[in-house]
Amino acid sequence: MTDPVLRLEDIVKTFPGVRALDGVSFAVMPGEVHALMGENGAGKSTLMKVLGGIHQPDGGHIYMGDEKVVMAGPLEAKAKGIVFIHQELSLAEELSVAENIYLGELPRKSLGRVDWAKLADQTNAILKKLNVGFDATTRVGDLSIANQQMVEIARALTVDAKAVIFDEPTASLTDAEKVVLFDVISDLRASGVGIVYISHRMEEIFKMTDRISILRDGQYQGTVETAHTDEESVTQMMIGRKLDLSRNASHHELGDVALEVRGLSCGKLYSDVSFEVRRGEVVGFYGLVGAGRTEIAETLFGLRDPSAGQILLNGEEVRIHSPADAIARGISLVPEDRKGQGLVLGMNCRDNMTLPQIDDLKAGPFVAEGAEIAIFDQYRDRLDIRTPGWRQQVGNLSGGNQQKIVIGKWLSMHPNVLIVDEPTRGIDVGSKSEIHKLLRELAAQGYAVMVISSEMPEVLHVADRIVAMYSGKIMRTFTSEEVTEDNLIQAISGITPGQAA
Amino acid sequence: MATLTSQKIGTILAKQGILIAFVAFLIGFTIANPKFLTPDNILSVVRSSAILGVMALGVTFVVISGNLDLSVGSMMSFSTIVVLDLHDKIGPALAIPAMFAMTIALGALIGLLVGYLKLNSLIVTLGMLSAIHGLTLTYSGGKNMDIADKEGTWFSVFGQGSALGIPVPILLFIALAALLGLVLSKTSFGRKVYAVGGNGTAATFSGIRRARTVFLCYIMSAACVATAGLIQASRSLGSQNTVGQGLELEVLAAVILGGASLLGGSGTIFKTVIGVLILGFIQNGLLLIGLQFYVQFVVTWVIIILAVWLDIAAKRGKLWSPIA
Amino acid sequence: DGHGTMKIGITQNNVGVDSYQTTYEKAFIEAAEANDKVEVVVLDAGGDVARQIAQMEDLIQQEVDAIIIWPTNGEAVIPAVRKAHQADIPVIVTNSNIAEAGFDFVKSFSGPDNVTQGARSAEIMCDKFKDMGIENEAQVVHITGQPGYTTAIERASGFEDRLPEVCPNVTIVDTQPGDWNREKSQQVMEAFLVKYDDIDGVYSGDDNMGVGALNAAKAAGREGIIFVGATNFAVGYEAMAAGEYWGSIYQSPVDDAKAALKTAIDALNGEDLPFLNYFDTPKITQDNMGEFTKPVF
Amino acid sequence: MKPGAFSKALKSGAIWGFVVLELIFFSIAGEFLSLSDKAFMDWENMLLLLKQSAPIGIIAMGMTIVMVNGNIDLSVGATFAIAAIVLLDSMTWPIFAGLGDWVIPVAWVLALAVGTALGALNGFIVWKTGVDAFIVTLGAMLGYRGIVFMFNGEQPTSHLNWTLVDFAEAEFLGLATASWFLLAVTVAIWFLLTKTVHGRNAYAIGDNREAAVNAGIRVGPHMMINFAIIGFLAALSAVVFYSESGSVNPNDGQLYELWVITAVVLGGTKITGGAGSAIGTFGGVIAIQLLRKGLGHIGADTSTVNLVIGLILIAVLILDRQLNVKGKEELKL
Ligand SMILES: Nc1ncnc2c1ncn2[C@@H]1O[C@H](COP(=O)(O)OP(=O)(O)OP(=O)(O)O)[C@@H](O)[C@H]1O
Ligand SMILES: Nc1ncnc2c1ncn2[C@@H]1O[C@H](COP(=O)(O)OP(=O)(O)OP(=O)(O)O)[C@@H](O)[C@H]1O
Ligand SMILES: [Mg+2]
Ligand SMILES: [Mg+2]
Repeated sequence: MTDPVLRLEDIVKTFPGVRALDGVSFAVMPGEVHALMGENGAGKSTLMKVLGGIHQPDGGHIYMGDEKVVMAGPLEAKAKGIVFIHQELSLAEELSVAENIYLGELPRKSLGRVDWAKLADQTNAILKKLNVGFDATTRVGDLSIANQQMVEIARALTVDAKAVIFDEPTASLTDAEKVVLFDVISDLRASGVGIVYISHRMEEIFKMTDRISILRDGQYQGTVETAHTDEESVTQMMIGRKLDLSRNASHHELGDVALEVRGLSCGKLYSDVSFEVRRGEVVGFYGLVGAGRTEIAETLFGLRDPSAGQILLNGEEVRIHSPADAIARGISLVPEDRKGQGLVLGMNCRDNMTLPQIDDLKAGPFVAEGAEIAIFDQYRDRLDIRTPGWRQQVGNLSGGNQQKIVIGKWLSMHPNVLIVDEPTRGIDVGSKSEIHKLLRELAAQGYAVMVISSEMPEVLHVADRIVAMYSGKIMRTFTSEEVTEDNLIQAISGITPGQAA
Repeated sequence: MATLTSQKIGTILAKQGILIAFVAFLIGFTIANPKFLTPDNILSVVRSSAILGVMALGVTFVVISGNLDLSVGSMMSFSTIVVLDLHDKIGPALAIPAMFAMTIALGALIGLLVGYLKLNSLIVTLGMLSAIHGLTLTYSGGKNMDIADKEGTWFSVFGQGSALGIPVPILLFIALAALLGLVLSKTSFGRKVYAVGGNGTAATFSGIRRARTVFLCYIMSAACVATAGLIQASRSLGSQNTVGQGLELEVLAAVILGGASLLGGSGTIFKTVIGVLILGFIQNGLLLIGLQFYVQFVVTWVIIILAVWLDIAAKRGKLWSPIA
Repeated sequence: DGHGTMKIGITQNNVGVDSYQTTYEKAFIEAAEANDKVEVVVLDAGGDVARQIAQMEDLIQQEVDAIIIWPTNGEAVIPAVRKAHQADIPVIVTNSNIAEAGFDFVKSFSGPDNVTQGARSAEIMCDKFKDMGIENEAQVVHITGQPGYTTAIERASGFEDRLPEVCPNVTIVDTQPGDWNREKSQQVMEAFLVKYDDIDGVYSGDDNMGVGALNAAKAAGREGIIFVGATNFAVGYEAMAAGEYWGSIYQSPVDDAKAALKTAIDALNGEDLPFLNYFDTPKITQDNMGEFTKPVF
Repeated sequence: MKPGAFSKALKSGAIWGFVVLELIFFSIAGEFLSLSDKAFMDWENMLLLLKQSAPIGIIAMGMTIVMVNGNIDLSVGATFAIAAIVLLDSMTWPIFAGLGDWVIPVAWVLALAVGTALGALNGFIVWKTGVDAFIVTLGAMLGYRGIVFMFNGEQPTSHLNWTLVDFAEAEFLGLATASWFLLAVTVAIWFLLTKTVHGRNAYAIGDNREAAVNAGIRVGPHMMINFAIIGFLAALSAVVFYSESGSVNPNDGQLYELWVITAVVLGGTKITGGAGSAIGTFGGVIAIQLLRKGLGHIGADTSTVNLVIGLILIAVLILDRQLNVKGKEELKL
């Protein structure tokens, strides 16, 4: 047996009030794809940040080969051949794709000049491999989130890495880019690089990885060979119980049309979009990058002015000028970018959760803090949010728990129309099925729910009907009876069906 | 258990770093000159800090909402000149509300530009600094403004009067601080200010009317400035056009000393008050020690950096910055 | 300019900063308007040397007939004054003089003698102490103008040099700047009052600051302090009338401005001018204030 | 042309459009209001404009890189004054007595070294303490000013060296010495920002500091270098200016920071960092100087000048905003 490229031994890391890692050991072999799994807040990202030199451990050691090393900072980790693809995008939006990919190591000429020619050549070579639709000079801020994620991934290919860490790389990718990512990983594996792969998506884990290590509440639970285990037992190790993954087939009576959209257009973003959502119904929106689903949601939420078409709520035409307007009319939107749009990271959990209804929670002239805490407690329990208490700053929560705060925030508004955009991005399996169940329940209670998702299993799982979009247009609307993976892919691929193969 | 208490002490230190620094200064100055901590001196420092302090209260709102207000100094000159001028023309009872209305109108203009038109607040208020100065000069014709009958007006009560042995400026400062402290920490408006400053986009996505919130912050700032102008005018019953010149940076320094981040989203009224007092006591303390004014400059430099540094060092639990 | 009109440019020090300078600017413009042989370009350097030098260059470029300068810095403007001189434009210095190195390039100086003013203030104070019989023990605090201003510097040195000559046993216990600002001066005085139990006299670089100091003393209930200032402002005059403020130096910005304009016109008319055109700035105290009209600023 | 390239050009062109507007306005208004028989747009006058832009302009170039970097420097005015004092005073030091006019380059180097060191000190504090640059330099603005006063009390520091004055007043190819320095510094900073690795990293740090840290850029030293650059340029500005004027008041350079920042922001540099250009800053500097000059040309009085400059600043921002509206599709935030 070969030696591991990388070994972590008894790593301990505490934050004020949280023991994030409690004596975790972990090793990666060359040419191995090693999955790291655990619930939201289990400590996966923290472990990798220790490895990447971003956090200093309070105890334990790191070995590369036989050598004991100290990762004093990201620079040092990089110099030792560790490439870290972060869970959160880590990009300079004003700079070009090429400059971002080679951030920190731009090729130099005399006088400290950037060697632009070399930079463009190297970048284009990588982009070609990644088969993306943008080029080296594109401004990163102009890319969609999915494409920005691809820029992050491209960084793995810039250096001769010994180990590459992917922290939830697929959370914002659609299927087409995932295929490319998996190709990249296969190439890296073939050249003997050790890979750490963090994801909450079981199908990827079982498709891609060789071994799986599992964390629970900062404690190491063990490592298993992927080939010798199954989803159920991995889940059991992660959450300590079995999970009921059966489709919630409860079909309830649909009510009146709550939301109807007729011929809605917004410039070049999408055009002539018509659909309706009834009370008690979950409508899924599925499509590729840039299909325009987010923009429809933003229009319904008063964040964009439509250039044509009508929006009808309960059969009555409305003009929605602002999110405040939308909220007053009973619309809620769980946005796709939790850090940018969903949360005030410097604020505590409770304040974030009650933000949209703060004007209604009154005790005399003041905010009714008791009522706020009650709301927070209710949704913390319901969504299983892991936090030391409501006073914790949201910025200190793990990615998945942050997402749950956003969902809780909008559920607590009891909307008539609930729009969720990528609701389970970065959410662990246990909570994910919890959220799916919740969405179904909400529908059963008479909410009209729109689910925008780039995960096919998700839309198939929760939606009563699925709207397939391609490039700003609705291609087809499926009922749950007629939809299959194949015809869905056909529909969202528009005129290039080969791409998603 | 031991670790728990030491951790607790650590958090307390982190939260109150600025307060501790303040107490340290007080002790230091008292040792240097025992007159420093006499009731007379304390009252005199707090009273002369009251003008700066009242302005800082309003600017705290602006800064928490993620903006700056560099126009407060020249706006204060404006309100002082205006109220003194109107005092003799229409009498104090009308002059005061008229001055408040005019000052708040200026604040509304800034609020419109920064809030609704989303212009950069640094430049807008820099422009207003200059424009309001021009306005004041035009209004007064460049002359000092003095009340004709200084003995016979009740107008002097805001700056010179006292109740229960406490000067009115101090009472006004305390009352406003208490009121605005409650507004900021306990009302939904205050919560919105923090949200808008912390992440304006997320606040908008949460249905908060960001422009309106910013607008209201500037209105509050202008109202505070008008109050400061009132105290100022009443204190000396006469004034020159430049009375508030340069105060904008002192106000900002006080707010920052109190730990408000210029990025927005953090800060409290209580800490701003501490920041104001620190500045006031440093100036006074150094004067009492008898240092030249320029030595005061240097000392203030060191103290500002030390105080803010210790404050954030306590928060991050490390003295040295993690910047590589 | 064959039509007989004279184009005269002026670059002032810092007009917005106090009412002396603003009144000066107004009086200057009025005097020029009253004279239809004269057209003026009125500029303000805002206290910034670089801007003043740029304004000198602009005036030279605009080919004015004469330039009046109120220097922000008596030395730094010399090369710019030399440029005007080389362009055959006569330069008149107003209010505070430039350094000797530049005298060759200047036609004439018109203004008050600030050193003498400081000295006169010292004399006023000393005389009063002698009247009171405390000339051997009196303690004085000194509040100066904006640091760096020539006027502030000259008055301060005039005062501090003269006082020991006339009252050798009076001590100046402390000096701090009041920045020409009434409020600032009031704060400085408040601290002085805490620090020193015995203050007999306050000299401030102008009456505006003097009144600030007076306000502080009144608020603290300290009586019997002799306040002496300079540049008699209306507030100072009133305080004198009320018997709270002892004396000052009578200096009118209107006279200052008119004198500067007249000097420039005389120079252009080719008249013989003394190099130093001081206009008189007499002492004014509670005793003789009846001889003076109340200042307009 | 790539999509967005046109609007981008329009955006960076906003300040130049404004410069042209000013020229037209003052030319026409000058015809009616000015005493001068000379046109505002006289060639000589424009050359003078360039020269007069130098003191603010040279510092503004340094401010551009510091602000692109995501920082700000409020202490430049005081650094400017300290460097001036060192320049003028060192020429009189007895140890240099034997040097004759060779003392001039020595004094220059000393002044530049001191400016660089003061800038670096700010940078070092920002780096090591993690205190925000706004606060560090707000403090330094006071502290450095205090040092200026400590040097010579309230007295100006003067040394008129006519050789030096003649050099500073000299013209080469029709341009004054100061203009050459301004142009050279502009080109140097443009080169630094657009062509070098250091410059590109400056954008990256200003845009997303955490990402830069994650990418292994040594953010601390990088920022310190930029503060040293602005310190150097503040000193250079002083060196160029005081060579010609020979005396420094202790409060010289006050408010320069505000003018400089205004010029930089007018020139399109983002106050939050990550975007900006030397050429834009150059436009901003010219626009401000033109405004001052033009208002003088048409004889506006002090209160009007203050009022107009303030309102124009705001007007330019509004104009810039209008040019940048992406259209109705834009997300309403
Ligand atoms: N900077 C920090 N300060 C305080 N607590 C932190 C900090 N970073 C992480 N934590 C806490 O450490 C724990 C582990 O977080 P981590 O981000 O490693 O989880 P994760 O396993 O990556 O979860 P997810 O799947 O949601 O990304 C969480 O409880 C989190 O709240
Ligand atoms: N190929 C592309 N190149 C550059 N920008 C793109 C491209 N495709 C889309 N965009 C930008 O991305 C945004 C839409 O992408 P986005 O991925 O959010 O759409 P979506 O249909 O909502 O997809 P999803 O919600 O699954 O992410 C638009 O603002 C568009 O300008
Ligand atoms: Mg994570
Ligand atoms: Mg989307």
